[in-house]
Amino acid sequence: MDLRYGPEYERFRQEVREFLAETWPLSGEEAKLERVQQSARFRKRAIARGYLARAVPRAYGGSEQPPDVLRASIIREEFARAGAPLDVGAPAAQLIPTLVAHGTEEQKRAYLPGTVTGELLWCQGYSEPGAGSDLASVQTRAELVDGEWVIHGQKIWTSYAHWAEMIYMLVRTEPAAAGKHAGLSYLLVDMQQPGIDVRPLKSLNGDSHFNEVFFDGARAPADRIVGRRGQGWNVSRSTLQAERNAVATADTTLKQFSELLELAKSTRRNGRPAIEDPAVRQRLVEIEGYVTSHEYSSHRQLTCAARGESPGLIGTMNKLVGTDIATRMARLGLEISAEGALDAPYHHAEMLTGGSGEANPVARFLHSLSIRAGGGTSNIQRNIIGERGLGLPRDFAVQKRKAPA
Amino acid sequence: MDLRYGPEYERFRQEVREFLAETWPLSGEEAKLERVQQSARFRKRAIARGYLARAVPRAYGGSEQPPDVLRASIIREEFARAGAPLDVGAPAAQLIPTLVAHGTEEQKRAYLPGTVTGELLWCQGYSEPGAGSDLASVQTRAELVDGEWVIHGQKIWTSYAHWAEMIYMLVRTEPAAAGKHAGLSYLLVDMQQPGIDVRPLKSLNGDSHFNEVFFDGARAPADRIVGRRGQGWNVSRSTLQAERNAVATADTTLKQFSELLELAKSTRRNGRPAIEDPAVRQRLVEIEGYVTSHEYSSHRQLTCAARGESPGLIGTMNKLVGTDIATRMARLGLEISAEGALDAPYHHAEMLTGGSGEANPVARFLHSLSIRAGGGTSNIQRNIIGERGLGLPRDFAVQKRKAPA
Amino acid sequence: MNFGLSEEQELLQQTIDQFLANECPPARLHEIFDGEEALDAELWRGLMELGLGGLAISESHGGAGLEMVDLALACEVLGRHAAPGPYLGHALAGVAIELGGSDAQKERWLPRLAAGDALATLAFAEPGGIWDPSQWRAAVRDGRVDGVKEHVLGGSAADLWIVGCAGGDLALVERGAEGAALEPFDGLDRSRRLDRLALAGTPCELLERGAAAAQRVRDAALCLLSADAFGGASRSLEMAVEFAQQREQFGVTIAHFQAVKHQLADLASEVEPARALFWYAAHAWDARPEQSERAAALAKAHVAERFVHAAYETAEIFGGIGVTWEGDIQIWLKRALFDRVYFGDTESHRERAARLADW
Amino acid sequence: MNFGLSEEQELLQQTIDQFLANECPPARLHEIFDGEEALDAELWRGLMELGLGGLAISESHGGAGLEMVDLALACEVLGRHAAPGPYLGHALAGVAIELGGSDAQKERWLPRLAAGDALATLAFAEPGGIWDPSQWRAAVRDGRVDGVKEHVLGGSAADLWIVGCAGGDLALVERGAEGAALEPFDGLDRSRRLDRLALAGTPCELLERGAAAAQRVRDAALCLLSADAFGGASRSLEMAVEFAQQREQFGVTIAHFQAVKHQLADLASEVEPARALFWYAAHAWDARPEQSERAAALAKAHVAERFVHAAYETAEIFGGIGVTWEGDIQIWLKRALFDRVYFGDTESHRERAARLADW
Repeated sequence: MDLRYGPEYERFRQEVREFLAETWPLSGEEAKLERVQQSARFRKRAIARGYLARAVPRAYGGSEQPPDVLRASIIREEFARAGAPLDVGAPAAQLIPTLVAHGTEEQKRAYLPGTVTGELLWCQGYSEPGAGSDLASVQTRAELVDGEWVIHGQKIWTSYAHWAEMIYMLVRTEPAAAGKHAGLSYLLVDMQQPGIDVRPLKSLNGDSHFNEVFFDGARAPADRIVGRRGQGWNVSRSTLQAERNAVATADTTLKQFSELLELAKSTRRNGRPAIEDPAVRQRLVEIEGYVTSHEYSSHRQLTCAARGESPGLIGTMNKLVGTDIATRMARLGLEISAEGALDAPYHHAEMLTGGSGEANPVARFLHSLSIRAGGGTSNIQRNIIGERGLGLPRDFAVQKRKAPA
Repeated sequence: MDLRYGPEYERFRQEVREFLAETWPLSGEEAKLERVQQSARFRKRAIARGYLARAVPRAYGGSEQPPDVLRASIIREEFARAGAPLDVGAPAAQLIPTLVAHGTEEQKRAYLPGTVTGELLWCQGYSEPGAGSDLASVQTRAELVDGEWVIHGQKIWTSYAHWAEMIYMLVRTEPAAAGKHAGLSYLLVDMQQPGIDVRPLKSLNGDSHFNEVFFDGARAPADRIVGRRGQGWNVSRSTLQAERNAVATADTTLKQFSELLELAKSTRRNGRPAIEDPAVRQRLVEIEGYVTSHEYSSHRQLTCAARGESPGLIGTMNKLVGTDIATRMARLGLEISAEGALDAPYHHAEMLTGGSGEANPVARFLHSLSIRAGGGTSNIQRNIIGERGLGLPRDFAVQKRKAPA
Repeated sequence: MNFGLSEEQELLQQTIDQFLANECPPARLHEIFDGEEALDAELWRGLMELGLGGLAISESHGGAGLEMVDLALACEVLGRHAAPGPYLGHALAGVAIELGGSDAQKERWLPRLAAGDALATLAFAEPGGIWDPSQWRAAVRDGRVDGVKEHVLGGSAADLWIVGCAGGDLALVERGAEGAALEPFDGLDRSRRLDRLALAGTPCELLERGAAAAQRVRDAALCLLSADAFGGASRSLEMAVEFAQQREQFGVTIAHFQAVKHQLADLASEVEPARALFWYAAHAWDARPEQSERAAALAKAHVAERFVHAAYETAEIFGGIGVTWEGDIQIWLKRALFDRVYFGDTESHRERAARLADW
Repeated sequence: MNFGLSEEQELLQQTIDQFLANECPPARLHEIFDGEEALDAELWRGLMELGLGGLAISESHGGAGLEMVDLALACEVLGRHAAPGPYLGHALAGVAIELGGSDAQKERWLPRLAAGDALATLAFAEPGGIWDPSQWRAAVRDGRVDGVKEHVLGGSAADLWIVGCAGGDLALVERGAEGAALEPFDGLDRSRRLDRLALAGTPCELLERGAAAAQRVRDAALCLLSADAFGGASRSLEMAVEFAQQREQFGVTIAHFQAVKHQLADLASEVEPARALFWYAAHAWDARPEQSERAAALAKAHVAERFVHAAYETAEIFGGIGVTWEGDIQIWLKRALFDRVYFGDTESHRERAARLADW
């Protein structure tokens, strides 16, 4: 057992650091470019060195490196430390392996190079109103009319729809197919066209990071289907699978814990710092027990990934554990802030979803609900842990659904 | 809103107090009798005054009083204060209304008078091994042979079986009946006979307050069925219904809270009484919020009962709320006692189940599990609250059971 | 022994409930929540026309002469509907004048408060989270007051502020008085707007027995906040139950999922017993003064926690819509956070309750 | 970077697991738990024959020369099986002598401990819940020790006690030494028998560097207790899962009930992440001494709490059988309560962890 990376990897880390010192932040004229453009230029250079887009073939703009989770982890650590752009995040991150696995040669050449640098911005059209955790109950339909897909329907919780150029989405193309998983297709659609209307949804924190997207006769060429027509469910599942196999990190949790600690040190209660209150101390260390368990579990999973082993039970529970810790921290932050909860946190909210600024405990508390709601509710996570992790049987309700209607 | 009982009731309370002052404890020769005999003599006098067995007709040894929950409540309060025997408790308490409602004239005359005074001791034969919350899955069978019921099978969690004279039990008399609720009968059986073997079950606290009872050809006369043959399920349900309609009291909860408080005052931690630890104080008052909510809710229910109104939602949740509070208190007691948890609490356990002696926090903690396990698990309680209280649909699993097999 | 509501009390609740269902349905509530107005005058007028202004004001001064229990029952319904506006402050100002005012002060103000002709509110809190009358610092000298009061509910809409002063005194300060400056506070719960009130040499009039009344008024505030919180918590639970019975996933309503059913059952057992706790706190204020201070602290702490928990869990059951601004539950969740800390947070009241029991 | 087990470590765990599955199945465990014997000699001999006596003792003294991580992995398996006996005390005594003994002391004792020819244990606690070396009061003068030590694990079976003394010193006291009186303690967890050891003018020999070693030995104890607790917690979870898959109610196994499934999933997410926490604490003891004290306190507090929770929840899922003496889970539940307070309770270690971080 050794938490050090070993000499070979430490040399690699050094190499990454040197690259970053030279390359980021951009300088001169390039430093005046927009953030997206700066990131794209930087990513191209990092890809050329084999640091980013490691699983994407060179032919499509990637660096085509052999899998090495330790190198990947060092890259993540060092890039994060330098504040440099990492590989593009969700939702483009889920599209990339799907395109690599299921895209046509033309699709790969057309979309991957821009996607991996972040120049081509995507949003994801899976969720629909009323569907919630039941992702397969897609109502949005696409019909082939004169060699083009014509799309009608509505998507919701679509992050970045207001600035994305394209959307990858699930649409129902064979309404007659038996069972709700059948008859879906995975389609790539331009966002800038008359048949698409994007309406921002304001979060309870006052910021707008997701949208409703209305499709009323929007169009896409016939060859924009990824994978086979009617096989969209499996195509999208392979994406989710890739996502699930990604190594979880406890970075966010650790960052929030240090914020909470800072809050406890800087907030005065009864004439002394809150952190001197014995009740607060007990709760902080209690939470730290969860935080560090989560942190070291991510090292365990990294090791498993490096060895090509399954992480087992722990691999099913990252989401639930992470959100539960976030709620515990948010809850204690709320208590420490006391009267601060009367204050509007709305101007602090953006930084929780990518912006910068000081963490506000009330915004954090409200935002903890968004974390819980996103990417599968806690009950879905409990089903996954129970069924895949512990080998328990499926629910009756879901079994009922699976019976032919 | 008035928590006082009003002048009429205060006169009644005075009358009860005077009766108790004269009557309890017994004196002279009677004070030397065994506890059961003392209680029986006292109960006879209290019944004669209309204080006990109020719902049982005079013809069968009761006092046949009009329903009056406030008088009943005053009686309970004053008898408890004087340490005097109240109406017989479980399991005889559940038998009494069943016999009154469903018994034959002979059964009522034979059993009720001794039962209401506590001279005739009963145990209850409902649970069977492996049945758990599924009470209707009775396997113990009784066959009519030469005018007698011959019983084979096993009951479990039978409190007091080691000293009861009789058992009231559910047996399967019509094995061919469709559905597991059909074909059960409610039978009264003598415990002192060769075909019955009682084996005590030791609790995790080391005390023995329940038993396994094995029936191997035990016999009962044909006329010992209460209600109609094959209708035992409904007969036993009416008992449970009566139990559910009884007004819940928070007496036990209040008593345990005052013990917990005493523990916090008398236990030293870090050189001072535990109750001066800010974390302990916070938790104590948090628990007190639940305790007093429960207490005043019982006043609310008493008022509803006095008015003949349904208590609504709150009426479905007494068991769950009571056990959850008990677990909270047990848990804090455990923490306060710290190293005390290394000590064997086994010699303190009896007092938790009727004996006397000082409360031990570890015994209390272990016993809190028995409270949770007894009389329907928390999950069954949640089903009841969800379905009867909130009007939610039944589970699929249970629906499945109800479908014809 | 009668620990239940009278027919009159049930009718009172029904009347307010019906009024708010008609006049402040969620769509209207969102408008007010999002709007810039400090006070929705129409809704306020409606509440006053129902007679809510004088519920606990004596009949001789134009009120209904009811008790704290009745006021609490009214606040429960306001909490159910997350009713916007400074009712809490207005009702408590009436209580303060009833308890602490001279005959002249009562005659001058109570009939106007009861009729809704004047809007009054409390200015109790001082910077640093100071709610306790014994710690107030605003100084009165020669009929003028200097100090800063925070979190004044409906401060900018009020005609009269009851200002907590050093020594636990209470002073009347009228709108427009010299040296009184209001600054709107950008608050979390936009249904209950707060202002900061700075007073510099502002003319005021001390209540005759203000120092004796202030603690009682604080206890009354705790009773009413716990009532508001109970109303909000029980409505949150109802919203969750309604949603679960109507929302379908995997071909059935989610109420069919045992996990959801049990979450709702657990939530119900957290919330429903608390009803009796706020009743008791209000009843103790009316009839058991020796227990009132502690009962009010205990109830405020306990019920507000239940409200936060219920609103949070309900938002989670709602899923996506639960975390949007356009969803309803966000308004209740923010009301819960307000109730949790207004007039002092849970932890401070629990510590007070421990001290009051001599622990 | 390698935060996983080696093949040797997995084999070590499998070997102990197999041994205990054969030699200490639940029926045998109940016998020992209920029996009057202070030590089950056969089981002890078996563990010693496996080489557990010298796992962390250097090879030059007849041990396997492994690290704290390996010792912790062994203790995890012992906790899984709720293995009876004083292994914890024996292993820690070896650690104490390795760390603090002179060459002569090591040569005299370590080979015998490694081979299982002598049983050694720690006598650290003093009346009043005093576990911290800095607070010990047992006094050594002229090679004789006076004092009272409590909760000595396997005290009456041991040939050698390592006695904590004033100033944090450690003294060797041999069985049968003059003035040493043992009194069996009637303990909750009958799988780990405790004794009270009174010493009056008892001949002793100080470890050469005992004062330097004592805190490290305490930290080692916390690592091993957290390992034991993790083993117990994960076995509790397994028992609950097995039970749910086999127990039928209403015609299906209770694992079909979503409420049960979710309880198990929640329990799993409480327990499983803690594995990495006890690994880390043991690894820090071996390789990151500057973090070791705090990591050990944090792990002990956290994992022991998870064990109590897991055993309690499992007992509840078991229903009736969960609250009987003949059921298995009661033994694990009591082991959990032992682990929670042995070498100091959760609250005291959390407070230490806060202090050690300069909070």
